[in-house]
Amino acid sequence: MSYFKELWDGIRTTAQGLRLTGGYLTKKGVYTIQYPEETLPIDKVTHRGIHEYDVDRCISCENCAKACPVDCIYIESAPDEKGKPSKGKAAIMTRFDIDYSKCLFCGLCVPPCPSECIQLGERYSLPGHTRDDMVVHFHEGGYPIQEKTEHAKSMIAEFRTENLYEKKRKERADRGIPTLRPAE
Amino acid sequence: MTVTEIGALLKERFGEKILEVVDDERHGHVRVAADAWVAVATFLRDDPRTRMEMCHDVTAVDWIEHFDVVVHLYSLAKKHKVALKTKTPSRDDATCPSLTGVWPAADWHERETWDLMGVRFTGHPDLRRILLPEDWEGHPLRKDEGNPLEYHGIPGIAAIRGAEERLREEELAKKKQRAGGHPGPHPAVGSHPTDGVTPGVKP
Amino acid sequence: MREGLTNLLSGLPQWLQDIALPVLFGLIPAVIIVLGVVTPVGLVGIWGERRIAGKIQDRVGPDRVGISLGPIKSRLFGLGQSVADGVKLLGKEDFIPPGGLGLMFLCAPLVVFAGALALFAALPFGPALWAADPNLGIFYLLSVGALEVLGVLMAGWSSNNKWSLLGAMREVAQVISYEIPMAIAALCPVLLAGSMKMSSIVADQTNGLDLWGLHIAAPEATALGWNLFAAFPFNIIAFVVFYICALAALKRAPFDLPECESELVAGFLTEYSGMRWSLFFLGEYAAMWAMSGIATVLWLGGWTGPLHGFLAGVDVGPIPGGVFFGTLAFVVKTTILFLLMIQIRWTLPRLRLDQVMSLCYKYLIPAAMLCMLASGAAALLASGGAGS
Amino acid sequence: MSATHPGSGGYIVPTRDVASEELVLNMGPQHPATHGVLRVAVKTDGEVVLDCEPMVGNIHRCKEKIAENVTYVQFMPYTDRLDYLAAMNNEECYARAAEKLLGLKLPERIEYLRVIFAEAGRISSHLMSIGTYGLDVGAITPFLYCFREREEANHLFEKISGGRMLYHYMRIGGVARDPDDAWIQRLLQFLDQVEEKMDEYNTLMTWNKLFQERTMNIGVLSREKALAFGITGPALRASGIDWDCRRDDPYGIYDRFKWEVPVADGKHGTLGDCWNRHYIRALEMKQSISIVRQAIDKMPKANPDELPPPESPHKPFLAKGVPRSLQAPKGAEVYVRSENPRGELAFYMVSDGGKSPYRVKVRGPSFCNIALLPEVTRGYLLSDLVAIIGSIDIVLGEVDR
Repeated sequence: MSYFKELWDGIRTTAQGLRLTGGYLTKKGVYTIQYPEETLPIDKVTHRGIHEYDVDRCISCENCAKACPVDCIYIESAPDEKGKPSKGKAAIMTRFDIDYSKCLFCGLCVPPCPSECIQLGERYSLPGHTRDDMVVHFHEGGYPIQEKTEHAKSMIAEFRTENLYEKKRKERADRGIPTLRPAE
Repeated sequence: MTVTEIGALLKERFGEKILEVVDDERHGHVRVAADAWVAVATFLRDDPRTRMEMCHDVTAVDWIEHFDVVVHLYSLAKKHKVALKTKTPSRDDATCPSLTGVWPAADWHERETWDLMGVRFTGHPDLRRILLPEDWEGHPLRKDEGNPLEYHGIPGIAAIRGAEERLREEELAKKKQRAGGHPGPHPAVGSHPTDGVTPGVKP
Repeated sequence: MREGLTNLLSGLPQWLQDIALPVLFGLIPAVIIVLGVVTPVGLVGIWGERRIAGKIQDRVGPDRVGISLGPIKSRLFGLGQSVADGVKLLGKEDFIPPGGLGLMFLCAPLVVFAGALALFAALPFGPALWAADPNLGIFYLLSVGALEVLGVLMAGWSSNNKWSLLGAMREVAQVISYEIPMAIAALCPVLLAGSMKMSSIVADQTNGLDLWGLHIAAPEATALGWNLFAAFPFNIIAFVVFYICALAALKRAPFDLPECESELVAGFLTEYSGMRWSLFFLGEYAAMWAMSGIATVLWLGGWTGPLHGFLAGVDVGPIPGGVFFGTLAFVVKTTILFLLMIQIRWTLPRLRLDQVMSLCYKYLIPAAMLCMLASGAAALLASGGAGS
Repeated sequence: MSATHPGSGGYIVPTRDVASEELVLNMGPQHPATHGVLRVAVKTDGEVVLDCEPMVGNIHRCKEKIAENVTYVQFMPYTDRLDYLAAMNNEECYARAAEKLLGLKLPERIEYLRVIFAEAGRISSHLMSIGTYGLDVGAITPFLYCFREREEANHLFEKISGGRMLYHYMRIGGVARDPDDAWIQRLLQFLDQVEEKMDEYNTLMTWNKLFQERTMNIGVLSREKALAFGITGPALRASGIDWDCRRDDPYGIYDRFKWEVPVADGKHGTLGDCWNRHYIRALEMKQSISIVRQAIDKMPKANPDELPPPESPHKPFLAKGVPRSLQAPKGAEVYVRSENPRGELAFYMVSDGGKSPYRVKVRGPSFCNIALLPEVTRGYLLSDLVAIIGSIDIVLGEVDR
């Protein structure tokens, strides 16, 4: 008897499966999206993509590099009058590299930044042919930062009133540090 | 049963072989002399009051002069837990009796501990490396184990770090040159531009 | 045209004429028809499979590659995908595994493809629209269909790869077993028609319904005369048995053990790349369609049926309506069976080798035998009822 | 002449008079059915598996060594990469281990968020394992259906944490971000969707006769063996052992919810076979949905005294009084386990009073579960080996660490 029961079970469940897939065959529309034409929305606040960094606002405190679990942030700043690396508002960054072949995109570098000049952005595509292509030289401009917080906005206003942006750009040009960032 | 009760039970049965009972809120454990290691484990498994059926984990901690072998036991029937600890005789003589005869589950855990920590489990039927390749030298989780410079032509992290840094500095120098800034190679790069950047070369 | 050519050739010596005439009027048109059908069927079949798989799985499937000729730009629902894939595969390295049997390895896909190709030779697409209609049509089709096994065994054996070998062994075990119920099931319509000739089997299905000695005159348009309903319900079972066997013989899921990707990497295909790999696929899809066609001829009335029955008199341009709508009916029915094969693949999990075997020997062979007996009895009753 | 192989699944292995050789197959590390980079050396006689040995360690990434060199906070993103299909659960376990070691106490809302995210992570992980199991036995379509639902989970997690797979959402003493009501609504919708669509997987897989033929009575793991080999998770419950450490050794606030632990009863197939392991996962998803719903109902609003809102969207949502630089007392050690989708994950952490742990041992459930592969596969067919590996459901990131 189990012979026929198994046979019947096989036929029944197969028919059920075919009905289910047949339902999808006649269903209108599909779940997936067509990638280059459509993209999924990205949450501006939470998305953890490639960093956005403001080279002028950076005070070279190295908090982000210390917080990084994989040590993928390399920071150097130009020496001040005393010959020590400049810190604080007047710091001139000569190097701010992030090695994306190491980066975990964990976001631990963002909270410790006192000037909120680094954050994880919306970009996620960084193709390249060599490992060196994975290193982004943020001090040469990098990606412009989107101000997400009031604190950052007020800091930018402060920088503008003190004309620090202009000053720093000029100084970097004097020191021969390339700046790819377009003038505002 | 709490760890204290289990400790009392064990003390009653094994006497001075039970060295210490710690009923800490964080990690309750019983320290056992190495020669009673298997006997205590078997007792804990078979005694109807304890019935530790499950050997959850076997591992070791490197305390420089010796290793602590730690076993975490659970009883599903009695819903209690205990950790057993024992010392290896010394750092050089890092041996401990194997528990594979008591719980087959200990097999892979002990192999892993041998592989990464270098604790030799006597009586283990098949003590081979498990996570690392067969021809690896050293036991990387020991505190004195450094980073290897090379393995079959693959540069170790120590070798890469030096090379990477130099590569980057060299590139920076090139960029500066392009921008018309500081001409000449970076002092760290040396006379020849490819010095020390070949992978696998020890710095 | 034929006369003109014959006159043209009449100047030649007689022996040359004896060779040239059959080649000109028999072989060449046959090859053109067969090649002109097989390759598009394979290409469209592959595209169709992917589109249907996409639809079933709630995604799009290939829909990009179309035509872009100057002002004409169309995606054509991605119909160009197969062609684009073919071009890509042509450019791939033709890898021959070291240590394998090179010549055998190279020939295996050709054998498989030739087997599929030969199936089309005796497939009646429409009234008088066939390359050949041998007296032993069914016998020929079933024998040629089994050629594929040889190619797969060659591929597996010559690949010098354990996965390939296992895949080939599975194929041989499976396909040879399934030949038995398939042939027995195919005997049911043969018994009913009293002939192995494909055209006779089709013609037999326009005669109305014989129901256990009771003859019901049914016009062609009702499709009641199909063998499917003869000896009710045994020929329906025979049809299902044949269809399942066809799935197994074509190593389609759920019987795709020889190439099952989750167990044997790719089975006998593991070492193949480029055009040779795609030949296997072209052959598989062509054979799928041909097998569906055989099932259509045997049970679903071939080119007869509602479409042909209603519209036989309506000519379409120079083509007589009987031929046009007959062919259309055949193609539609065959394609529906073909699509069902695809849908089954994307619905069911794969069987295990011993289960494939037990399905064959425990279920399909008894069922096929029962159907054959019933069909024979029905045929006997029908002939007795007719008083002949 | 024929004999049944000892411990076989009933297949008859002929003992031949002719000379024959056993075939050694090297399955993996790039084999489609090994779920990553597992390598299994299989000794077969024809298609019957005589013996096999899993060889692990192909993606050993020195996680435990790294843990000794980074701070407690910095190790959190690494735990994502252990069982990368259930990153939330790993984080949750590590966060609890670290909190216990450091002696931190959590506010109510954080506890509820932990439960919500861990259970949502379990649903997401089980969707993956059910789908890939279909792939293993040749049913391709349920895999894509499961991925469709998992995609919704990915969107949810991306919205709140920024990552689609490696979330880094749990933080020591809190979480990365407090979900708002709109997010909670979306989560509830996701639960409804999963509950509705689960019928589809069951139609195509669980109750399908062919699927049952492939998985029932295959790879039978007896109660005794399951206990002796330290098997945990769905595989243990499929062997008929009523044990779930969320219920029997409750951590967090799991004792506040009412749910049933699904245990195989042997009504279908054999106790401890592949089908039961698969089915337990499907049932567990239902229970997780119920737990998430209860947790959402009961979750209190954040009390600003103990859980101040973060100053900026960049800052994590931490309990008050969590120090910026974490240091555990000297000599403190903890062993914390949690019920992960694949079994019990445990962290054994020892502190020497420094900023980074002195020793971290990760007890990955997959590591213990895969160890029994030779025991359950002997005597079955090669096809069954694939089905068994799939039903044990391993993630190599956790095996190799």
